[in-house]
Amino acid sequence: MIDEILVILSNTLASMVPLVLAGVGEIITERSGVVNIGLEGIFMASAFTAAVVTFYTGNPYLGLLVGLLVGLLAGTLHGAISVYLRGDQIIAGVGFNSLAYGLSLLGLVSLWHSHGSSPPVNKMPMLTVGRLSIPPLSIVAVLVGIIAWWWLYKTPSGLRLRACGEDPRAAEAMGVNVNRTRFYATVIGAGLTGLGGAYLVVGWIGQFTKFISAGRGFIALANVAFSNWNPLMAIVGGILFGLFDALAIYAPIKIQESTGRIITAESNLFRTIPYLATLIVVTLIMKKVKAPRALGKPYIKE
Amino acid sequence: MPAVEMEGIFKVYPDGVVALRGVTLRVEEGEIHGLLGENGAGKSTLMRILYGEIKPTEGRIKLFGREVNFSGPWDAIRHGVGMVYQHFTLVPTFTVLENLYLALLPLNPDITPEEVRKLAEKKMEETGLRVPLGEVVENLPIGVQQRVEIIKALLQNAKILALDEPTSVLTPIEVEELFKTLRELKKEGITIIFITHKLKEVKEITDRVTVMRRGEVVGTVNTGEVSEKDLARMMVQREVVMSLQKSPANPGEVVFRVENLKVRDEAGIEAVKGVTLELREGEVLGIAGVQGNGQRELAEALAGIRLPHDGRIIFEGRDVTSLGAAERYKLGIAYVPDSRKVGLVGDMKIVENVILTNLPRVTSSGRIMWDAAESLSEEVIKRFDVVAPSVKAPIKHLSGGNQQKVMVGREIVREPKVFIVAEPTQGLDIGATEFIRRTILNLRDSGKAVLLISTDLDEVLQLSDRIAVIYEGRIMAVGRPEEFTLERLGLLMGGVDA
Amino acid sequence: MLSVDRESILEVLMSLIIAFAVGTVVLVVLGYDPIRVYSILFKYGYGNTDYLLKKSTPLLLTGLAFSVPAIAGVFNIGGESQLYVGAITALLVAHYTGSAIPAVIIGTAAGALLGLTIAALRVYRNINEVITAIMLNWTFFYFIAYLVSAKYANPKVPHESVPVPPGARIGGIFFIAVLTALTYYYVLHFTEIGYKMRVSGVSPQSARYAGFSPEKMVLTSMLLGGAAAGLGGALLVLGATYTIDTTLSAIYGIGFTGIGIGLLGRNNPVGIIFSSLFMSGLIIGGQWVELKTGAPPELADTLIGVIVIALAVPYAYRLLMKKVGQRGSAA
Amino acid sequence: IGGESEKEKVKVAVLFDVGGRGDLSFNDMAYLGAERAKEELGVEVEYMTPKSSEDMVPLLKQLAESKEYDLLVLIGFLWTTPLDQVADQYPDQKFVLIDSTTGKTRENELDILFREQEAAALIGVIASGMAYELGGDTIGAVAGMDIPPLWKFHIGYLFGAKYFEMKTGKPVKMIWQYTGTFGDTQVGYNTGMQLLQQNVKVIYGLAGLTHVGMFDAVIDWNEQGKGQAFAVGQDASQEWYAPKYIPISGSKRVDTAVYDAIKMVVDGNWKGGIMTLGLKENGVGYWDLDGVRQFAEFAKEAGKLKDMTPDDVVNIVKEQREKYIKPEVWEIVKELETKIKNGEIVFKTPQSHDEYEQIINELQKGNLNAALEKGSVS
Ligand SMILES: Nc1ncnc2c1ncn2[C@@H]1O[C@H](COP(=O)(O)OP(=O)(O)OP(=O)(O)O)[C@@H](O)[C@H]1O
Ligand SMILES: Nc1ncnc2c1ncn2[C@@H]1O[C@H](COP(=O)(O)OP(=O)(O)OP(=O)(O)O)[C@@H](O)[C@H]1O
Ligand SMILES: [Mg+2]
Ligand SMILES: [Mg+2]
Repeated sequence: MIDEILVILSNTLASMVPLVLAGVGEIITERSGVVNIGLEGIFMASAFTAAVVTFYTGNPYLGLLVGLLVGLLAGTLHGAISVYLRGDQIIAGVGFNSLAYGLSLLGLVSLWHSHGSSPPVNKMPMLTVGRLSIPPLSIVAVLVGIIAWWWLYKTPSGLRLRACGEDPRAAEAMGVNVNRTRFYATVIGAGLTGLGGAYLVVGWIGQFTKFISAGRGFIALANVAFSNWNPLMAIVGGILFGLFDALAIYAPIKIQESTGRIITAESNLFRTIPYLATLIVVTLIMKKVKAPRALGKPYIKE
Repeated sequence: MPAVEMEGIFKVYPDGVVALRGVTLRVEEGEIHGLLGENGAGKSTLMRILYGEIKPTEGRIKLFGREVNFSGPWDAIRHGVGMVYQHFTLVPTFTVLENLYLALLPLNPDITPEEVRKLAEKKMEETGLRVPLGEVVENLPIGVQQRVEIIKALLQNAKILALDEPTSVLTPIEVEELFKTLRELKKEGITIIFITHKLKEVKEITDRVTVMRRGEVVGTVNTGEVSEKDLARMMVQREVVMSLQKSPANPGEVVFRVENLKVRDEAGIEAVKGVTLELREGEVLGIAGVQGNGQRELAEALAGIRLPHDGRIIFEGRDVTSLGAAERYKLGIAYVPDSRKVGLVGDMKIVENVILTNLPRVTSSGRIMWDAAESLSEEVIKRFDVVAPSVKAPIKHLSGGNQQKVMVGREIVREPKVFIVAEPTQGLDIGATEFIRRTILNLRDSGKAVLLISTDLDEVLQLSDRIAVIYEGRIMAVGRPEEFTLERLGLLMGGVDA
Repeated sequence: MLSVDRESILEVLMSLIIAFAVGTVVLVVLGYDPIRVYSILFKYGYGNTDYLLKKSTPLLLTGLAFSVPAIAGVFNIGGESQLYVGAITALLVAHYTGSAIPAVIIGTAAGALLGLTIAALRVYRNINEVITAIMLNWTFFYFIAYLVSAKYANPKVPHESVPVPPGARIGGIFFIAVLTALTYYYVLHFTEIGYKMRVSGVSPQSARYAGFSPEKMVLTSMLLGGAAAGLGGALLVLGATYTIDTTLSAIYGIGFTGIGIGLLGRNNPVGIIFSSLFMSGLIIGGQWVELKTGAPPELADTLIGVIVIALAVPYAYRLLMKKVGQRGSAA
Repeated sequence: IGGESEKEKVKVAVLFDVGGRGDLSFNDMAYLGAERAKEELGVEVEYMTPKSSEDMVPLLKQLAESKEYDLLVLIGFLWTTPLDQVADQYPDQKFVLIDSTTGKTRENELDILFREQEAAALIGVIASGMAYELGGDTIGAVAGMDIPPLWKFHIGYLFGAKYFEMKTGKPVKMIWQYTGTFGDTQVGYNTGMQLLQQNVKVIYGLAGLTHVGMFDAVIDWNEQGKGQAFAVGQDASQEWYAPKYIPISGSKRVDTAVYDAIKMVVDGNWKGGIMTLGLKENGVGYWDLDGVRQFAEFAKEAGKLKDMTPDDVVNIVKEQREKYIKPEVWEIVKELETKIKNGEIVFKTPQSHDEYEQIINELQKGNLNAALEKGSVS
């Protein structure tokens, strides 16, 4: 029994990392007033580059770093479009998802003549605490969440960043360079998402595949709303979803193991568990929505 | 040495509006310099340039003899320029303290919120301008928010302080306090630029005044050497009637009665605590009071936007307490809110704004008849002298005065029986002010009932046939204008029985 | 009132030109012959009218499903599941009644109901529509996969649902979609309810002042949006696929693509007719680019991505034109 | 011969499943077959991946109308109904449908099916044997979606396990998990972990890219010292991915099917109809060491084998097989194989989901004959 719980826990932690990293990253971005729905695309691009680098260097940490860099780069693109070029942030995000998917796959084909997956690459070793295996990045993700919270709510620069998302005109009048702040918030947010993308490869399954993000970018986006734009709650959201996800896998296996019952089409019903359960939890806990007021609106000075 | 020299300033907004055409402004160190002009004259634009928020298309700025080229407001702040905007620049969801902290950071990156609290408390002590530091700004009345703005600028150690229409939402007592503060600051050598539409204030507080018109400077004069009339003439280039001719009231039946009305605000706090009022045909009932004493909640409850939790509203003998706004509008109640942000949809066309409260007139079985809507808008434009390129122009491209005319006009063309209007002339120049006031009196003369809610005491005294003073959601006194002196009004508005 | 916005059409054209120019650069960098790729893309993408119109139909409708709520201030990322439920209910109704009309009606209603549910959760329970929609998308995906494989499988073709009976199959689905778009355009710009939705979207406080409830408009817009997606699902099964396979490949992804289409159409129903055709052509053509050039199918995704991003920044082009104009006049 | 061979080259279009290439199994195998045909038969091959099943009918029509292609190769069961809709309209266009059938016999249509049960049954026996060698009694499978080809795998695999049980008297437990996806590697990983935690010793991968994640789980499980467990691949030889932990893969020769179909056109001996490939035809089975070497070489060429040579892969696999698949198990395998090849026993192919579940339930109870259309085992 204990061992079962440990595996569920370890699966939970494994699933939670990208949702928390990207969720927290997106919270930072959105708190400054910019929406980036291109998380799925950032996952793809950074996962791919992380796989490439790790494959050729054998060093998963280098892969992680490159994933982070690619995330930052993606953020630079999105930041430039949405902040300086005043582009439509949603369109840009939708486009980026497609572009990143396409480019990663083209890269995959030209490097490994494969249309689906990279070769296996080295992974970061798991931490083991007793019989529990923990992906080291799960600790990082939790820390990132806490630090982000501290930054946004307890430091001057966090206050400034939030001011840009609430009322950019007022922020500007109080000496905040709105465009620059938003730009950097977008870059940092995307960087964290990139870290999450790299984790998918070097921290989790040890290879890149063409469906590696599998909708997780959107779940991370939902996690932002779940958290009510609070990084601490995003940690909770990521863990909850990860737990439900782990349970959805565990339940049918356990039922089959213990009762001998065969589960076929009903497996689809089990797959709905994480989504429905999350929705129910939200319904129970949500009170007042605290979305940034100026979210998604370009700031035009004159 | 002049503190501010702005020379040959041109400003063309991105959409091609030429706001300033070669303005030269010279403000001496340590003086209070008035800036006067009609709506759209370019005063705010000039100040935004001084504050580095926007860049001039052409022209030079010198502060204390040194040429400056601000990269943004923070740059201006560092150079000792402080600004109190007409539309507040506070982050509405932050607390007062957070806002002040944010404002002080560019000057001293190492400052802590605790230090800001101490500084603020000291400053409040010195100036008598009190603000609640722990409150979230958007929950504060506009008057208090303005005080926060002033405190903020003072805390930023501004050597040059520009105030864009700072008095429009303050009580006479507060205005006096502000003036005292300004004089105090002047003594300390701070240079003040003061924008207002109120000539009286110009006369009272400024040393010199620059008058602007259509993006150009008409002239700069020593305040002591000119009369209010002279200033008005400079400003609009024509004779102005300085006082309204008002015929005696001829009140008829009671059309609107409010009994023991209790209303809560957004936060669930009781903002109107049992108001009883009667309104007759052919009279103007003025409600005087400091912003945030329940006026908005009262007005919204009367209009049906907000449901009271106690009390009754009777219109023409019928209990309308439970009716929504749309239904009440249909019955003949009209309401002009105190904020154009609420009353108008900036991104929409003029015609789309005109029909906002006139939908029943321009729809038939759910369909909008745009022809009817357009001719209704033309009517508003014509009757109220709105300067607009076409009814299809976005309303945000109109000047504030013209926007206000649309907002008032579209209610009047409906010929309402009860006209509730809040702050009808806030921020309007004298021409527009005069026009709107005239309109209100005409309405009264045609037998309509008008409920005027205003923080501008001159306005209340000038227009009302009866005055009610509101304080913390209660009516302190009701009476004819003659029964109130400015002083008594001030005391009542401050909650002192007099 | 039917004012065709000249400037925004010009803007879109300009964006398109730049988009394809950027696309050309990308193709060259990746080592493909842009002329060949583009000529295949256009020849095949827009050459088969019948196919193009069919492909555009559900995309047009999910575009509306995104845009109509967007106008009222709701971010409907749930077109995906709204289309699913429209498809499955229409399919089942057609299967049991053998006729198309009730199937269309009920499919549309199912989508509308789901849209309404998302809106209701936002209005009455304060739950952000993004989270509800994303969670419901997956919930319905798996639920319908369950229904199709376990409850309503075709006994003859086990990997498919029961088919739409021949009597309930319909043609001309694109015209139904266009009609819907025009109706929505009419509703938005010529009716009271549409006007109220538009006001609520930009300024809920003005709506409240004018005496109508912006919350109701949120509900209404999601009802209309959901209905469009539901109709999209219904038309897709009744007019194109006649069945849903157990992998849901026929219905998956259309809602997401609809978001881009709605935005590219500048949230204008008439614009969306064009953007859906445009995008469908790219998608169709992309398949042929793979066939004819041997490029990986993802080349088309890359190109679509570049084009969409380039369409996101009309302001940049205005800036550019202005700069160019200035330099021209200075010289 | 000159005149004949100078004739225009045979041109073929291979139309993949919606998922397209990259699944390391089904679609990629089809590609291999077509590429071999290109090389060996000198045909021209073009590829296309439809975006959704909605695109299939119009694409088929347009391709057929173009008259450009001598053969259209349709990969995967999603093409079944679209093909059924258009085949009669283009009597001159040849179609080959891989892994499904329209149920109709047409002159211009060849349907090629596989008897996956036969391969899965052998894998079931082998997996059971390995599970005992690894000190357990439970085998498992990470399956993709609940679709007909997987039903057949399920039946065969369970049959194999029960057959092993019958022959050796050692009870075998089997846990079959549908993940609902062929593309989510992480779900595969987590599913793998959960199965391993339930003491599953050998996991059969039947979920495309999803089960590649399961491979990683198995690798981690072993390397983190949590226990010893193996994975089994399917379709292509996937041993190279982790030869130490994937000692064997089931085969499904989509490549041969595609190749053979093209060859029929090239050789001019095309014949429409329905064809099923099983152990006897070498259409399914398990990969021998030659196959393992071949795929290891492909991997090497693509730069996927980093520190190993194909020889290393083969050697490790060989060693592992020797160590964990005991001769007595091979005996059972061979025996079963013979019975199947002789046609002594023939598996049922379920025609509906209900029938599928029914067969599985019977098998679970130990009624092996419930899976058989013909013959019986005892
Ligand atoms: N952001 C802007 N874009 C375009 N035009 C603008 C903008 N802001 C102001 N204008 C125009 O510039 C002119 C000057 O406006 P400004 O706000 O400076 O006037 P003002 O003197 O402050 O008026 P008021 O007395 O009403 O405050 C007006 O014609 C106005 O319409
Ligand atoms: N995009 C725009 N194009 C043209 N004019 C604009 C634009 N945005 C704002 N304006 C005008 O700029 C002026 C300044 O804006 P502001 O909001 O300060 O109004 P205002 O005229 O000063 O009125 P008030 O005194 O009531 O604030 C207004 O006259 C407004 O109509
Ligand atoms: Mg102004
Ligand atoms: Mg003004």
